[in-house]
Amino acid sequence: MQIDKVTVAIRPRDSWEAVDLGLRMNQHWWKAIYAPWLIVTLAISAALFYLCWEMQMLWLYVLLFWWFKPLYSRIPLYVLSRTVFGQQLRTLDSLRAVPSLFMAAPLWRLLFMRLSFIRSFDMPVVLLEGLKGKERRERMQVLHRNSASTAAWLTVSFFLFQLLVYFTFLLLIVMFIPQDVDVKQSQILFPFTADVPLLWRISGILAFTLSIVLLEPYYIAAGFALYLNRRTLLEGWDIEIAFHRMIDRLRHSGSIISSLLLPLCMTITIGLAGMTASPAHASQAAPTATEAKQTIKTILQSAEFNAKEKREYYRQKNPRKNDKTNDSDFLRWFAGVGQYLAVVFKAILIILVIMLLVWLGINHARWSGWLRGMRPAPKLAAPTKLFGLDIRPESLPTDIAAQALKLWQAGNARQALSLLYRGALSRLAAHEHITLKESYTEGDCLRVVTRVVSQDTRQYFTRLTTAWQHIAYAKRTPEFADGEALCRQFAAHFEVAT
Amino acid sequence: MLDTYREIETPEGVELQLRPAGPIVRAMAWLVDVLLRFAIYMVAGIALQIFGRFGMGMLLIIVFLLEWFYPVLFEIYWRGETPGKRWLGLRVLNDNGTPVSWGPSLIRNLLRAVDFLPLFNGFGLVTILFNPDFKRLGDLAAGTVVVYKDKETHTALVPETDAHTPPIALRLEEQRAVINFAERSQRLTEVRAAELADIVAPVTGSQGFAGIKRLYEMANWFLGKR
Amino acid sequence: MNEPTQPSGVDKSSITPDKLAQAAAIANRMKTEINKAFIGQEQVVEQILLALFAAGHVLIEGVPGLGKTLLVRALAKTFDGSFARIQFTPDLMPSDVTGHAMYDLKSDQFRIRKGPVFTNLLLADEINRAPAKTQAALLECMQEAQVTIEGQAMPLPPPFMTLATQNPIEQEGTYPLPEAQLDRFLLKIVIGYPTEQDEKTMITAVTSGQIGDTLNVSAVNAIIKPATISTVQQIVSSLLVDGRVSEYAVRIARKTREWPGIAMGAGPRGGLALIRAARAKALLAGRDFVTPDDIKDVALPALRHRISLAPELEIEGHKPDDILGSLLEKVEAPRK
Amino acid sequence: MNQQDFEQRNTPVWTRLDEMIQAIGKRHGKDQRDAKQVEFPHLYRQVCHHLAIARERQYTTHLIDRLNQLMLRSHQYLYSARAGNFSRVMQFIGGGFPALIRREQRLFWLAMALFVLPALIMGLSVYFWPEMIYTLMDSSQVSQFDQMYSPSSPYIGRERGSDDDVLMFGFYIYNNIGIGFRTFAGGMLYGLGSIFFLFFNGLHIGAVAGYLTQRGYIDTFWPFVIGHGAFELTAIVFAGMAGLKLGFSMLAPGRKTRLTALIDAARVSIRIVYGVIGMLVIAAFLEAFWSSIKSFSPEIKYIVGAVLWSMVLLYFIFAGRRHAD
Repeated sequence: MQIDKVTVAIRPRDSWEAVDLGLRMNQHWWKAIYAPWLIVTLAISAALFYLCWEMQMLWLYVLLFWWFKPLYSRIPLYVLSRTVFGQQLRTLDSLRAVPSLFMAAPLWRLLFMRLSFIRSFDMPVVLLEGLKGKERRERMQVLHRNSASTAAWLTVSFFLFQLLVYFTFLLLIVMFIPQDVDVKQSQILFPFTADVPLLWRISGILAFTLSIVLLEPYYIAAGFALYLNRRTLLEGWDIEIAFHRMIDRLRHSGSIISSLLLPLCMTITIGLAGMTASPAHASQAAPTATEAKQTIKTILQSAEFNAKEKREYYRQKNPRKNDKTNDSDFLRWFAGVGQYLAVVFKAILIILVIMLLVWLGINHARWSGWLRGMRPAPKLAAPTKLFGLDIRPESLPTDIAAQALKLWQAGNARQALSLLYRGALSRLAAHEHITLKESYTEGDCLRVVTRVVSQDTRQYFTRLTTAWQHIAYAKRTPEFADGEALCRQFAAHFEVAT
Repeated sequence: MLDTYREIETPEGVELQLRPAGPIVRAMAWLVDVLLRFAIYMVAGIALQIFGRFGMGMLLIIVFLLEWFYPVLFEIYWRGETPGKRWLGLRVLNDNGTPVSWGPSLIRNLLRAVDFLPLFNGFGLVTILFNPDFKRLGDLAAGTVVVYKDKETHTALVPETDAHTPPIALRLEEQRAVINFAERSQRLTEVRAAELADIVAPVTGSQGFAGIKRLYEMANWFLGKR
Repeated sequence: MNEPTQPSGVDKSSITPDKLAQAAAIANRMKTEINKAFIGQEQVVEQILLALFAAGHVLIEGVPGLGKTLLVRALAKTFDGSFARIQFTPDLMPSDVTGHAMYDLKSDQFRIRKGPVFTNLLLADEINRAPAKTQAALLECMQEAQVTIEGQAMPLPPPFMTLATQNPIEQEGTYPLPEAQLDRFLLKIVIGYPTEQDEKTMITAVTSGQIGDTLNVSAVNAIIKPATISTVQQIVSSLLVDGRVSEYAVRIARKTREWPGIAMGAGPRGGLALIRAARAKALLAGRDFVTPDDIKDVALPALRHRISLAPELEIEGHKPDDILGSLLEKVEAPRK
Repeated sequence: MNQQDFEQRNTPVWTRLDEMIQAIGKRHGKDQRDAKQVEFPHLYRQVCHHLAIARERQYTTHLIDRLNQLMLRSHQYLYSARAGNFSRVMQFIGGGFPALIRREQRLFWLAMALFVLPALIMGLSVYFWPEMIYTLMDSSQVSQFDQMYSPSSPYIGRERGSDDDVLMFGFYIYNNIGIGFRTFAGGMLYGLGSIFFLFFNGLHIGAVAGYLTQRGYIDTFWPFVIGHGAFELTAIVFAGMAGLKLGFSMLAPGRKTRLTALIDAARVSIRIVYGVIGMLVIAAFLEAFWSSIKSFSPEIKYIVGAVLWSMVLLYFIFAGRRHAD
């Protein structure tokens, strides 16, 4: 387990961000964590339940399952401490480790640890570093220095979360229970006493167990992440990783002569077999240059390292007191004012509404336009020309269809079709707000148009395009009847809004 | 590398790193907002009580507006912060890193009604715990994310020494590591600092405390003191 | 897209509507047949057929393993044509392609030994691996449709079409074709990876009842004789092109020369290629005249190998297709 | 160019941008038009460019960090929310809203059915079997309704004070719009919440109407509800419809991922909700200040009610017919 193989991003973080990272770890490795966790906790839960059931004391189950939580929460911690350092754990491996995990710390500590407010943060120290007695106390002191308060808040938060998730589950389960079960109001949320109907008691126990099973690994992971972060801060893990990477890169690119290399396989072992004392204690590099050390000392004594941080915050000096007046006449007077204000308020509201209506009346023209669906101002100016065809509405006769029919009947087929095609595009550009570019060929137009118009119009426009293409590029006139039909049907598709 | 960062590229091709905020801070921010609103109701209630029924009517309107629109208006006009979020250094952003806009803000705050079920944000909490970006249902539907605000730039506090050119060109992240070291070494134990400096002895060419000093000099150089 | 329309009214060209309809039917059946074997690349198949009917040659680009050989074999089978494949290597000599004269001791005579180029479809694999001389020999065959050995000109059997492939990935140790030579190809076709669904279909089609990955073209039916292809080619070349349509093609080609992102634009052959390919496209659509749409549709394959991008665009990873796409957006479609 | 030259040359740009950000920031976003002016985006893009150069040339981390921070901060302002402009709001009211409802017709009819059918069935059954009402309410609630609408009750026939009106206005705003919002939000539970609210509200309204009609309180009840009902009932159906849209997007996301389908659906639904808010405010206004007036005869109330209903219907059927979006 080398620190280089760490699979989470190591960097000094704010405490809460570290907690978030922990939650993220639990989400990410949920399979590896929850598989052994579920097997063990559910087995224990079943055994406890059976025991308490036999003893006719179901409430005891709640207490015991909660009390022994620190014991089985060693499983997620174990899994995490391996996975974070790149070791792949199978469920079976984790399960095999369970007995030794349970033995790892004396049981009496449970009683003591149970009430600790920073349980999840201390657990890694106790279980993974394997220090004892005074050494451990000192170590904990160092670690606690600026993480303990977050760790405590973490515990409080998770206690509340636990409660919340328990209620959530309980209410979800209870939804499926027939309503006529007689439960007192006071017992709805904590249905563990003997006078509650059995179904409710069991739902309560189920919700309670599930909430613990779901949340405890999150809590443990958060504490573990907090612990990692603290050590990162204390020992500069991120710097170490970056330095190792730098040297690796340089060595591969041949920038440094390998004979210069010192043995670089610094590893940090962290595991149950006993944590080698943290690298900070493993002093091997004797000070080589006392002079350099002196320099550093002087530097560190210089001003910028003794700068004190100044934080400003506001704090209430003298809580203001509400001066209460208990004059009933005074109050009555206010009530009268209230009456008066209500009239004013109501009047203002009504006047506003009337003004709105008047405004609408005045701007009647704009409104009716909107209501009929014409935009007050189109976002883009409609294109005026399309492959040389003038499609501005002004350039077209008002009654396109009639004009085209006249041309067609006069034998002016090309002009007739051109007029129809132009007219159709012009209407589409103006009303459907499609953008037609100069570079569009007939096929492009067809594609754009089919997206916005109805099935019927699409068919019509396809026919029109084909006819237009024939006359434009093959000088071939469609059958007389077809052309006439095109002219006559034009109105039905494009003359709706004028 | 597992991280809480969420990376986003802006249209200008620059990467943004968002740091989604987890359930605990968000719960605290929510609580602050709730308490604040509650305080307002109390004050308004007492003040309006004397106006009788008119006062009650006004109070109801105030309660309605605050319950539903307090977060929306703050998020829009304070660029993603409500008082609670500001207190805890959080802010709401659209998924693409831009400040939350009207539609999404309204969506996420109306859907709070579902997150709140069945009791005090139960559904919201469970969703947050399952979502990698710590989003509640409202955030999912609105396409928003609650993140930690970026801290103000801090100028690196590196021990003043002579600057010294590094013997080899180092990459950006490597330069950062050196500067980080220089900044933080005084908070590490001396032995540990020397240990870290020894790792890069092939670059600095010296060991132990001399190595530390060389790293300081390099850091100064990287910081532009040339 | 345009619906196939029956030409009506007076026909000024020599082809009768009947013949045209037949030719279009043949073309489309060939398309269907090839698609049976070469799954999921309908666009590629269509472009190859365009080139075939326009009597042009194609340059194919695509990473290995996308079934180029299969495609060519399927195509050959549809018209019962012959097929040959040459793997171009650095030591390939011109005579290995064209053939050479050989002294026959028995008959005391020179005998001409015909090279692999004497075929209907020639697949020239990784053409950029052969030295320039060999490439030139092939290109000459393509251009002239005949081979000269020992001063004796020998025509290649019609139809003759070359499908040269270029491997886009490795460029080391290759002799890229110079721009002037690339110009000889009517179209450049890019074969991409098939979609997931198509890939699945392809794999089932290949693996069912087949041992190994021998190319399976048994599903493809022969529809016509090689001679018919020549007839269709003739019909295609006589399709009507309105003056304004050809102007449009010319406008596109000219625009490539002044477009800012293009270092070298298409030569006069570019405009011609557009029209040739567009004619074939019109045939596939069952039309006897060319519309601006046909031109636009074939613009990418017909032009993408005829332009070279400005170096800075190339560095930024732009593709000729992107540039041509935005260029087409700016060229006005025919007027009036 | 070495770093010092680079910094020297570009520092004016950076300080200018920094100043602009601070100037905008001080106004707390009330007026961000400055940010949309030409200069700001231009400066911003320039800094992005500088940042890219600084990274490329491996300038010092300090400089890169500084530029990065500057860029991040201006990014927030440049892409900040635009205040909804007046003409867009007007366009929405003028045609966008009804067009939107019509585009989502199928959902509308579904929500409508979920609301109206229970109301009708419950209404009729209570009308014929009055005791059915006790399946929904207990006797104290029922007698409350009795009291409120009984022609013999002391409340009827007496004009209400303005302060009562304001109180009720506040209550309707608080209660009814809240119900509308919850009906929408319930859609997030795969549509179940919306269905529940629609169904339950339908039952309840149907039961009350059926019961009061059966008791013969026709002239006190119907004139009261007819006016604001036009807005209130339709708005509840719309809210349910917006919720159902959310629900459907999760049940049948089509070719999108469930999440993108949800986000897309939410964008549309929220526009419906805008309309719902507007309608419920109108409804609350009418209910508090018009419906409660006792001095008009029921006939006038019915006529006004009919006018309001037809206005609503015509608006949603015809307004913005050819609206593009």
